[in-house]
Amino acid sequence: MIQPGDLIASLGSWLRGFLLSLGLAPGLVSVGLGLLPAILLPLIGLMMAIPLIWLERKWVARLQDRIGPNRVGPFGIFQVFADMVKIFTKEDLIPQGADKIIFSLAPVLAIAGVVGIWAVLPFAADVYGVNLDVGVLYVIAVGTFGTLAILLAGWSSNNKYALLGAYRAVAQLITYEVPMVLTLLVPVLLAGSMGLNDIVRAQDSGWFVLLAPLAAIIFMIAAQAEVGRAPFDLLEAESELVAGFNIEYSGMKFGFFYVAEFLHSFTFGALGAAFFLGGWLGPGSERFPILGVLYFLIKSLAVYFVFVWTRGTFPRVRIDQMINLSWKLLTPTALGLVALMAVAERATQGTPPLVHALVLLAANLFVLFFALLVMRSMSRAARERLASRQAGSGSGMVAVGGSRAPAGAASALRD
Amino acid sequence: MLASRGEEKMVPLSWYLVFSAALFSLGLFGVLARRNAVAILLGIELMVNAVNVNLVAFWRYLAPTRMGGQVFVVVVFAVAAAEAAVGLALIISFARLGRSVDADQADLLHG
Amino acid sequence: MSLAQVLFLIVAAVGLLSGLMVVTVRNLLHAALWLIVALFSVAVLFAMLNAGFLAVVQVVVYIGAIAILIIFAIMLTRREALRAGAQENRLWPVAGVLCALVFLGLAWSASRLPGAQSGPAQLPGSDALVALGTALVSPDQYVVPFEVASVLLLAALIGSVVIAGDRLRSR
Amino acid sequence: MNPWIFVGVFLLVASAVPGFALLFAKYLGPRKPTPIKSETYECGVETHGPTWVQFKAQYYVYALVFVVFDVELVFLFPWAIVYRRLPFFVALEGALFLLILAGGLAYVWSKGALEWA
Repeated sequence: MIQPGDLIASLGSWLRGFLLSLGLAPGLVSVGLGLLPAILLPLIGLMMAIPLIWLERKWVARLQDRIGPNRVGPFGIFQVFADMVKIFTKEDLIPQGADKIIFSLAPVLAIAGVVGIWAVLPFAADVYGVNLDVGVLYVIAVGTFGTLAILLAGWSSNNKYALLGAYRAVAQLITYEVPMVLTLLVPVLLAGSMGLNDIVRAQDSGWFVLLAPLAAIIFMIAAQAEVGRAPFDLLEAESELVAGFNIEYSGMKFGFFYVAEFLHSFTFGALGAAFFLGGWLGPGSERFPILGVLYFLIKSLAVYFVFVWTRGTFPRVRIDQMINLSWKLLTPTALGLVALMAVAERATQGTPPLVHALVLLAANLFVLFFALLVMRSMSRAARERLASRQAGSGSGMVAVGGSRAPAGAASALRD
Repeated sequence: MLASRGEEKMVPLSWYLVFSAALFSLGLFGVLARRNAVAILLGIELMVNAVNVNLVAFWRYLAPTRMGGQVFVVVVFAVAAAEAAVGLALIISFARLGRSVDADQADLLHG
Repeated sequence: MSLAQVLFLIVAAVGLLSGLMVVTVRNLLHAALWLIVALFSVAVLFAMLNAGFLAVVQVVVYIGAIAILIIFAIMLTRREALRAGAQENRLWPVAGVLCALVFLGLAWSASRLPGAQSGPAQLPGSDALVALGTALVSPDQYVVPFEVASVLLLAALIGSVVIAGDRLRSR
Repeated sequence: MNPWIFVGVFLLVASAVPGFALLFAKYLGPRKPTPIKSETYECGVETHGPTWVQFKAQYYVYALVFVVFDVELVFLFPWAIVYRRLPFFVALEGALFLLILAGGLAYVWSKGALEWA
């Protein structure tokens, strides 16, 4: 029987012994070892982009009945490396009239805004960067750097399309941040803590996706929009804005925006796994941290796959539909959900877990049902207004914007 | 915990206070010297932040057991957000009137 | 000098320098970006003061929301701003002297404050975040300011939409 | 150790690595700037007029609503972690807070400030 040793802990103790044998001061060694993950983890996070890009390209290709990269190496697994070589050796172009420093700063901010989240990701019971007591808010705070990066990129490029793309992008990101923050309140409510590892531990008795499926769904939609991928890829709509905010970027700088997008999607997958799918929890994960990491990766990839699936399947929505979906459907629904969940959770405190879970589930279904009911009546009214307008052509001005949207929202949700 | 490793020399409270005083004065200079209304608002934000640093420093150094200092900062955040929202709305509205964003020109109510 | 002091001096220097840039740079958008740097260094100071929640909220609220609102407003009023002539008031040297006096007065009174040279107090062992949450919602503590703040924000929302909304719409 | 030291080092590394990569790529790649090459890219058409096109003011209204919502929601997090230890009406207090928010949303919606057009 192999000793159930923690690989990372034993590695750490070996390293500590090695460094102490070199004659370094014990205090210095423990500080250095404490900060070692802070140096390694961002590197690991960045490196994760390499397999992810290959994986996603293959996945999307299969979903769309294509083959995907297949030239460089078996199954094209070395495609990303070839791309890296290409991107490293490309000329570093800065368009005329650009704000040079800000132009170069934006891609760095974009990467930092994604990789920074990895500092609080709980990979296993004892494998995490740091368990901040404000972890959830930290995730939101780091995410704001991504928004800032896009605004800076669009502004500094001295290009109309880049600027337009940046406006759109920022409008989309801030619009979807509201339902995102609201749904993140739900795991915090249920776990009674903002630390990501505490939230994972709180799901020992039941994954939060079972207690709050509606919150998980809203989280998924908002996350897809926050990353800016189809059907919410308006910020780089090729057919309208050429390439959006990163139009003037080439070479390594473009590469960073590209990497940031892929990593962002996966990071939201990991967050979804931690918030709703029980993170590293699973049989034997407490004793074997490596199993916990494995569970966490599998769950993250599962959520990530849903993101990729969505991306590969849906056409792009119109901008008014996109805005309306958030303000008029997701935000009110999430507001009602959080309020109802708080009351239901508090009211069923002390009852058996099954009753507790069933009450919360019922609250979710009630909110979902109510939202769908309101949406149906609204889209019916919109259809009637549209029909009457077509019948009596030009019989006065009719406000269309708001009414057309719920119909779009309805179809987005139904699928 | 940087500030509580007993033996080391701490950052004294006065450093925070001096920093906050300097930031406050810079903000005040921005408010007094700038003409553009948005720039004046930037100065106000600096002043508000200086006050927040003071509040948190006093909380940490003098009364970490009572949460009044932090609650005060939370309320200041809310007020700052409200101030920025209304202030910028006023400035934009004024600019849209075809005038300027020069604070000296805002004399519509001037008899 | 200890590590904490060096760290504080670096952060403070960055904050003050960017604060200076905010009030002197001609390009308003650059001023807003410098403001973001200043706000971030204040957030770092909050973290150094063991107020993690406030540090994170500073980033979320100030950098993520207010700074973006300001940048949008600058972009919206850019044409009007270009039309204006000088950036500074004629009396800006007077203002500079005045502000220097204010700084000296504040710094002097700060250094004379009892306990100004003291180190930080012992942190309570309990969770500061829980204490803050309890303080915010307990009726015998700060629930009234908390709810009033939310009503204030609601009023600000309504007010600014009334002020800006119609004018923006009619264009 | 203050956990924020870890976060600080982490963020520093996370932004230094791409920074160095950018520098590296800059010296690795060729550099032959020509006026044509550094022109603003608009799919081949020459750019016309100033870059600073007047943008849709509606974006500003969304930013406005967002600011108010963001600030209020952030303050709900401390409530969310303590409300279970406190009496029942504290949960209702948070719900009241959310109701105020919902009122704001309803007002803005009915005012038509959320319409895209």
